[in-house]
Amino acid sequence: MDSIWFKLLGVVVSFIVAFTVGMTYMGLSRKITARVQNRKGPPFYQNFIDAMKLGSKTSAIHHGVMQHFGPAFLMVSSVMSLMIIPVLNNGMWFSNLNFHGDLIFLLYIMVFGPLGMALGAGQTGNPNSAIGVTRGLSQMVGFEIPWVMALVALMIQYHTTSIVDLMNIQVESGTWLIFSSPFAFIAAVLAMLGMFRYSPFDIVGAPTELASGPMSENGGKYLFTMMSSASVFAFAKLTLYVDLFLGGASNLIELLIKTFVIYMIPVLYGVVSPRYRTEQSIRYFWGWPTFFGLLAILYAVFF
Amino acid sequence: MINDKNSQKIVDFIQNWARKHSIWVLAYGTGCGAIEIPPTMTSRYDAERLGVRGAATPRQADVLLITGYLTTKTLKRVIRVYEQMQDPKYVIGFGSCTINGGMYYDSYNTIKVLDKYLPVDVYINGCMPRPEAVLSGFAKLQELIAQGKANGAQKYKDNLDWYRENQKKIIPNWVMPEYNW
Amino acid sequence: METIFLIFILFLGGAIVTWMAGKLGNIVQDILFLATILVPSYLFYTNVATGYAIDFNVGGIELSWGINAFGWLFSLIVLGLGAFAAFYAVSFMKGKERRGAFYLNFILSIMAMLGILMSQDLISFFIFWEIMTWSSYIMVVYNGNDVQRIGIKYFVFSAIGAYAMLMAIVLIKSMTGSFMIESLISSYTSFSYDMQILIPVLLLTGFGVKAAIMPLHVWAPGAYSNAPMAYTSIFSGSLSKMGIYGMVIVFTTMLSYVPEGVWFRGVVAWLGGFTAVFGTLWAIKQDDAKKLLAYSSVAQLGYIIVGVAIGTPLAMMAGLFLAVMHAIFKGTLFMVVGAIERQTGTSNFTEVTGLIRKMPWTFVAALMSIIALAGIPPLGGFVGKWMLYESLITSDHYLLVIVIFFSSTAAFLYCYKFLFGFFLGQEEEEWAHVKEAPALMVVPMVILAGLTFLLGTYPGIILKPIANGMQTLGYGMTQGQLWDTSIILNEWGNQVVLQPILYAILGIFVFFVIFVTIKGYKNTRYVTTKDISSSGEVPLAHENLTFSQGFFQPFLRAVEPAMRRQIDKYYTAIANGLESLFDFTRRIYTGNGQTYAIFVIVFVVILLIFKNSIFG
Amino acid sequence: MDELKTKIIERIKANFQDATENNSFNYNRLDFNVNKTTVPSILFYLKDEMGFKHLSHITCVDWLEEGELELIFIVWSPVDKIKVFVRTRLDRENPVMDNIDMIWRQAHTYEREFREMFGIQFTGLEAPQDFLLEDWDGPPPMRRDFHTEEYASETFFERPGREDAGDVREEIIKRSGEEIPDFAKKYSR
Amino acid sequence: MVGTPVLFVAIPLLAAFLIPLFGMIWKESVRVIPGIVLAYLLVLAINLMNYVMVNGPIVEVIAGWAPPLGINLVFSAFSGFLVTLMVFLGLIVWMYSYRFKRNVDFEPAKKYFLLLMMLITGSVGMVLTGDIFNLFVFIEITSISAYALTAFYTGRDSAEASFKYLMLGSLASAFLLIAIMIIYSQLGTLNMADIGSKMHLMKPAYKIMAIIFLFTALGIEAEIFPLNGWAPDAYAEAPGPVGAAFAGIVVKAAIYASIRIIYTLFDLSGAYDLLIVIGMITLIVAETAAIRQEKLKRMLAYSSIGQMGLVMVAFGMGTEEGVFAALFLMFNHAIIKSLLFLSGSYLVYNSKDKLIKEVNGIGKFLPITSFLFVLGSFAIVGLPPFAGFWSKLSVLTAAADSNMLLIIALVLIVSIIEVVYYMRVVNRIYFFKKDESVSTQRPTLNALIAMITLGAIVLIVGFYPDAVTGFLHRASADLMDKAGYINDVLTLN
Repeated sequence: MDSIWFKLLGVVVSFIVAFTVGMTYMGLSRKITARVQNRKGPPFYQNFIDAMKLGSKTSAIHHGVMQHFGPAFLMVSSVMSLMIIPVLNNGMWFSNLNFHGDLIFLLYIMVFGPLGMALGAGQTGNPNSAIGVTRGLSQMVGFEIPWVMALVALMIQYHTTSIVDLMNIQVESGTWLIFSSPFAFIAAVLAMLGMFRYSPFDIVGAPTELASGPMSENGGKYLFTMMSSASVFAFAKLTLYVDLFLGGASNLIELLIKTFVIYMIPVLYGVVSPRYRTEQSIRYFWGWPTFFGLLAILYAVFF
Repeated sequence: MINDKNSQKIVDFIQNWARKHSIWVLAYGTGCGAIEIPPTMTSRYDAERLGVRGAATPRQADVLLITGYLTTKTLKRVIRVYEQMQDPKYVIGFGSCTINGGMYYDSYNTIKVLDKYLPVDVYINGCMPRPEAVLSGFAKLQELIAQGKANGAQKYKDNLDWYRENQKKIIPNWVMPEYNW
Repeated sequence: METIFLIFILFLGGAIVTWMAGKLGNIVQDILFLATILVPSYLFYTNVATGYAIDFNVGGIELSWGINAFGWLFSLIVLGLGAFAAFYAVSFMKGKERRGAFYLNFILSIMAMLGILMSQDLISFFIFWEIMTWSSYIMVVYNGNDVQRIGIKYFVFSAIGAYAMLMAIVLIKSMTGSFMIESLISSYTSFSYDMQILIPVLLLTGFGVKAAIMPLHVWAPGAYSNAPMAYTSIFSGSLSKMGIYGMVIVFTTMLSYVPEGVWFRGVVAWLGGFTAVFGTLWAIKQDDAKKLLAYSSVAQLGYIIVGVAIGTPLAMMAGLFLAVMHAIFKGTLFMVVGAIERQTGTSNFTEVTGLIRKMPWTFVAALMSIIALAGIPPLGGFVGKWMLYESLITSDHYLLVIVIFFSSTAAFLYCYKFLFGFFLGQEEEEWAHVKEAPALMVVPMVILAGLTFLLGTYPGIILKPIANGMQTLGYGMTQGQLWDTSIILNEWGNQVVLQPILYAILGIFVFFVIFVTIKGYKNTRYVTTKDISSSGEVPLAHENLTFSQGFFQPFLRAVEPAMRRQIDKYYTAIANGLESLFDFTRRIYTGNGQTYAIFVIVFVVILLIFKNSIFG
Repeated sequence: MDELKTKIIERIKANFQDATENNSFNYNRLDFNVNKTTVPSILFYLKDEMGFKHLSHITCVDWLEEGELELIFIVWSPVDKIKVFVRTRLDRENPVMDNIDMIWRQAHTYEREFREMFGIQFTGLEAPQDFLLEDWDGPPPMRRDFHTEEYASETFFERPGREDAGDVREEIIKRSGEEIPDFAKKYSR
Repeated sequence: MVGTPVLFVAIPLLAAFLIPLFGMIWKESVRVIPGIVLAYLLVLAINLMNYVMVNGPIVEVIAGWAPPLGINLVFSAFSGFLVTLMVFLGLIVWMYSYRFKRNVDFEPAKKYFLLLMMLITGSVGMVLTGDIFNLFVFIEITSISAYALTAFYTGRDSAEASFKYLMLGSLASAFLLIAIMIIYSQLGTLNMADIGSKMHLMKPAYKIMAIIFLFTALGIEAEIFPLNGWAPDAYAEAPGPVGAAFAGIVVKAAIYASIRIIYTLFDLSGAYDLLIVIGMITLIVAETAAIRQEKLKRMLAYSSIGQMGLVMVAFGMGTEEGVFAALFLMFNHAIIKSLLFLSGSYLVYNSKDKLIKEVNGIGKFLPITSFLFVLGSFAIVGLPPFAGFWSKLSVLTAAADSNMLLIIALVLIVSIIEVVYYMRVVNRIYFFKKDESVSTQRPTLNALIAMITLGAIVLIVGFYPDAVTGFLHRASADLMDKAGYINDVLTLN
């Protein structure tokens, strides 16, 4: 069981699962957006087609070595997050590396990718890329605050920083953390809106304003790598939310249901929202979400 | 890696299928044609169900949609944009201005025949073409892609000298980077 | 002769000889300079063991020099970084004016810092402290830019700190009858309550100035950015650590004996937290790389202060580990700026762009140090930050951890600005001539950058000396359980195992780099940064499209209320007010003989009137 | 209104001897012919002394037969609600005019356009050469002796069958056998 | 024992009168003779000092009249130390001013060295004398030569400064004479030791009157605020070496006299507090005034006043440590401030207004002089490892031992001000661009030697304070030992 090959298999399988699920979810979000806008919308597998098309582009350009590294950094971050986050409740399947790191490590691994991507975007020399990166980083500072507050609240409430421990606590006590620490959940979910960069927080890669920002010089295989990384990352984040607040999942079906429910929050919020400017979104995150984060910490300290 | 002819065929089929159903459009909104794009994309006609979607930059785009007359000044930019796109790439000429000059047939500053300068895969005629026409144009392009006939980029590559000559005739001050793929 | 004396005589003599040797030729001077740094360092590490001390007597005052394990840890920062910076400096100073003075003060600073670490009594501590202050002061004003403002500000704040310390020292002397640090520590609990409060306050003020803690930090940005970069790397890397060194001693010895220590720890930790936040915010605003790094130094020192002020074993380890890491990466970054400034003539982000293909090695060094600074695994900064957060959470400093986290996240902004500003973006004709820096400058930078990688994977290398040092300070053996060679652990038992993570990261990274690079390799073309999709426009060679003005403007707009007030302005207002007041006192001397005569008469009259109350 | 106009005419005439007015236009409009050397000063005077703050328009007429180009500056006084036309004639062969963009900044754009379209040189105009017509090397296209259609057919490719501007519908009908619907007939030429 | 204390007064006085005579024979002799005399005196002082350190004070009786009736000179560890210092500084000043500015010509040089010898006579006499009326006489000698030296550069400003000095000096003389009259009328004696032993017989009212007048009179000479109006002008307008002589010799003598009076003659408890308060005010006012000065020598003058205030504070502590600190300060101040005046004079040698901004960028042109000035600046603000640090440390330690927290804090705050104005000058010297219109003057060799000697002492004392602390401890013990002093003087014969 502990053999390295088994582990590697687990990594590959979880990657494939994450990729598939993430892609499907993103396709579904497009479909849902279309339905909300009274359109028929693309089929739910449209994202696979797009990815395939991008992968089958026969030429590509790059502006230097950092542009090669950028998508790779992004992918490293996504896959590492996936490996640190326990996918299922029992440690046997897809346990990957999740006994080797904790929540704070995860936080840093999660920002690793965007920063690497930012470097890649920087080397293209396209001013739009740099502008998009500055907006993205600024917005990240915004949503990290409630997000960290929620996590810290969980940590002090249960005296552990390990995700696995938090899941075990939920399994043992039978209550999900969404009920035992509701404010942390609210803060975390509000922060998640920014993390997914859907509307209204999509100024980073606004297509008409910034020509898609950081991605503006990337096409073909670079875009393909980014897209698949984004889907893996989305799945990883959703799994993390499920693990932290919804008691994890004991099998894949349960996981899919729970992640889909969580995923609907930013998607549905997004389709009915206009777009915030950067400083507006930062102020948004430092308003109510941070307040709930504070409440969560107080709740954790006093109860 | 895959040298076998039949397997190449299968790969081509799959790739063309993907390309056919995922058309990212860079709309070069010159002239009055640009106004026909929003209805095409939004809920009334919803081009997204065909996999047609806007692309923000030429690097990401598959199709260059030229929606009207091109002055010599804009032609330069259009050529630039086209050359920045990644293979495989297609051009759709939109409206009679791109076909024969349309109402600008005697303008001192507007080109009349687009396919002398860029390899147009599909022309959509009309002044202006309605969204239905646009959609049928896309459908035609999809058909061509599926058949592997939409090889404008290859044509451009093969006849680059001829295209360059035509382009340089009306753009004497040629300062663009080399097009070498 | 005692080796300790020999070390200092070599430093001092070497400094003066190097200073004088300018006439013998540059190469002789360079060799003398390097020898003066390296030979005593070698002697120190070979002949001076920890736990070694000698006593002697100067001017009727008992002095004692020696080194303990804690000082030895800091000596790594001082001499190690000093040696790298020395090699760098030799190349950096090529063809500059006043090399002699530079070398003299460089050596004196190193000597003074080593002296501080070796001082077992307060007087030699103070003497070396002041030598460090004025030698660094001369370096601050060395370039001659704006010296009356920046230099005087630095010296005034240093003097405030030093004199606060001196006041504490003389008070201690009058109470214990001795200048020994040991006697201070042993008799501290028997002091009166007032003194128990006053002495740590004074000492912390003294150390806080050098460590650039919040209200006393205003000198730092100007001073760091104004000194030659070869010196700033040790100025920010090592010299500021002397403040940390002192603070650690105050916290672990004196303040751990009295109940008020908890308050001190809390206040200083919060000050450190605010320092971190505001240092970061101001760093984001800077357009000059030197200023940016200077503010960033202030912010990073804030983390370190938080760590040492909290003072649980993990927090202390985190603080000390961060101190070592900060020395390495910030030293490297200042070297990078120096290299860029030397090659291009400016250090302003709005002017220099796109150096990545011209100075690749410098970029590698900068990239690795920046990743370490940002605290991103697998490089060294992460280990320190991880331990800091875990210690803050496990020791119930919940809001502080948010503050620190905010600062640390916001630090990504200036990290990116640094890399983007210099290395990325459009490649301009203006900088087409730029070449890579000389090998002597590049090699120290790259080696130091490599160290961040090594320490990020095997932090045990440096955590072991830290643990030894902490035992000297009175921590038990428990902190030994908080780390293994490559595993770090918090007090609840949660851990990060660095090696498999490192391997995983490297593996995935290589895999995808290969994927991205190899796939369709022949069809992947390099295009210049002028060939960008800018709405079909072709930027001309002289047109600079790099986005560098008002970087992070949206973020700054969002935090604008917090940055509206500057402490610096208040200090300036106070200084101006005092100068006007002094101008008033100057007018007492009117220059009129009659007035002076009246003064004499008035003086006599006053004495006569109050004679009973005065002499009564 | 009439007193106002008379007053303005008097003041202009008093200050600028070469100004001749032809006052045959509608009620709030004045019209002066001046020498081209007088134009900057009269415009300056109108703007600073008489409250004609607003430069409405600058336009140009090509008097091919007379061998002259006529520049017309139209200024407007928001207080008096009167607009003044200042006309001047330039030699067609060598049209040179003083630059007035220091009086109104927006004149800059007009002047760049005239430079390209009519070939009028404005002395001291600091602007890049290309404005609307990039890389133009033909004669100024807005002059009346410029033959647009000829130029276009020389320069640009033409689709065969589109040599004239005639109605192609008949041809299409013939080719495909379709009928033109009644409602569409009125649009055909 | 190779000589008697009386030689310290007699020889320079004689030399002063002989200088013009020998000058008629050999013109260079006006320069050479003072040097020989001072060198001899220095050797003599050191010898005597050695003797005193072993055998206790020497009391020299003039003309055979035993104290309390006769005039006596006391060469104790305290006064001997000061005498040695003064003579040494006299030698330095002589060496420095050998060919300084107007001294190149015969006529001014004659006057200059004559007056310098008179100045040294008077100051040394003030320190050595054991008789209060003689003290008056020596003060007059000192003052009159000082007035003349102040006005040595015959100009409007010099004359004005000299006149102010003269005016306040006359007041001082008047007060001193009044005080002497009061004491003599009450106790019938002029001998200090005798006065000290009989002080308890004096009526308190008279006692207080006497001490007020004495204190005021000596305070004028010792530059105490607010009695020091003459000082900035005199320092600024007198030749550079004379400034050094004032700071190192004249003021030291005056301080000695006032301290001797307070410590030995009177036993008023409030006097110590008065010293501290007045010293503190002097320190603060002088340093704050110094920061706004535009002329280099005026700045140095104010700094000098401030240091004297600090000396007063140290004396005012009344403990042996305080006295030790005060003596150490006096020693350091004499050396360092002389160094500053001497090197500072060359920094603004050719300038008319002696403005601070005229030293901009001069470090490149006068490297050694600038370096010595910077060394002096660093030393006087008390940066280790230079001499000034140890004296500042001893002052603070003494204050801490006397539990005077406020004093420590104030002294340190004022030190920061001191740092600011000295560092501004240092910055200007090295890190500013030189004004092309300012011409520089290279120091002569003898001036260089004089300055380097002082600089070497600064460094030696900085690195090895034991070189002087032994003497200082003896001297301070000697000053504190009032009974011993009286005993030594009165039981002679």
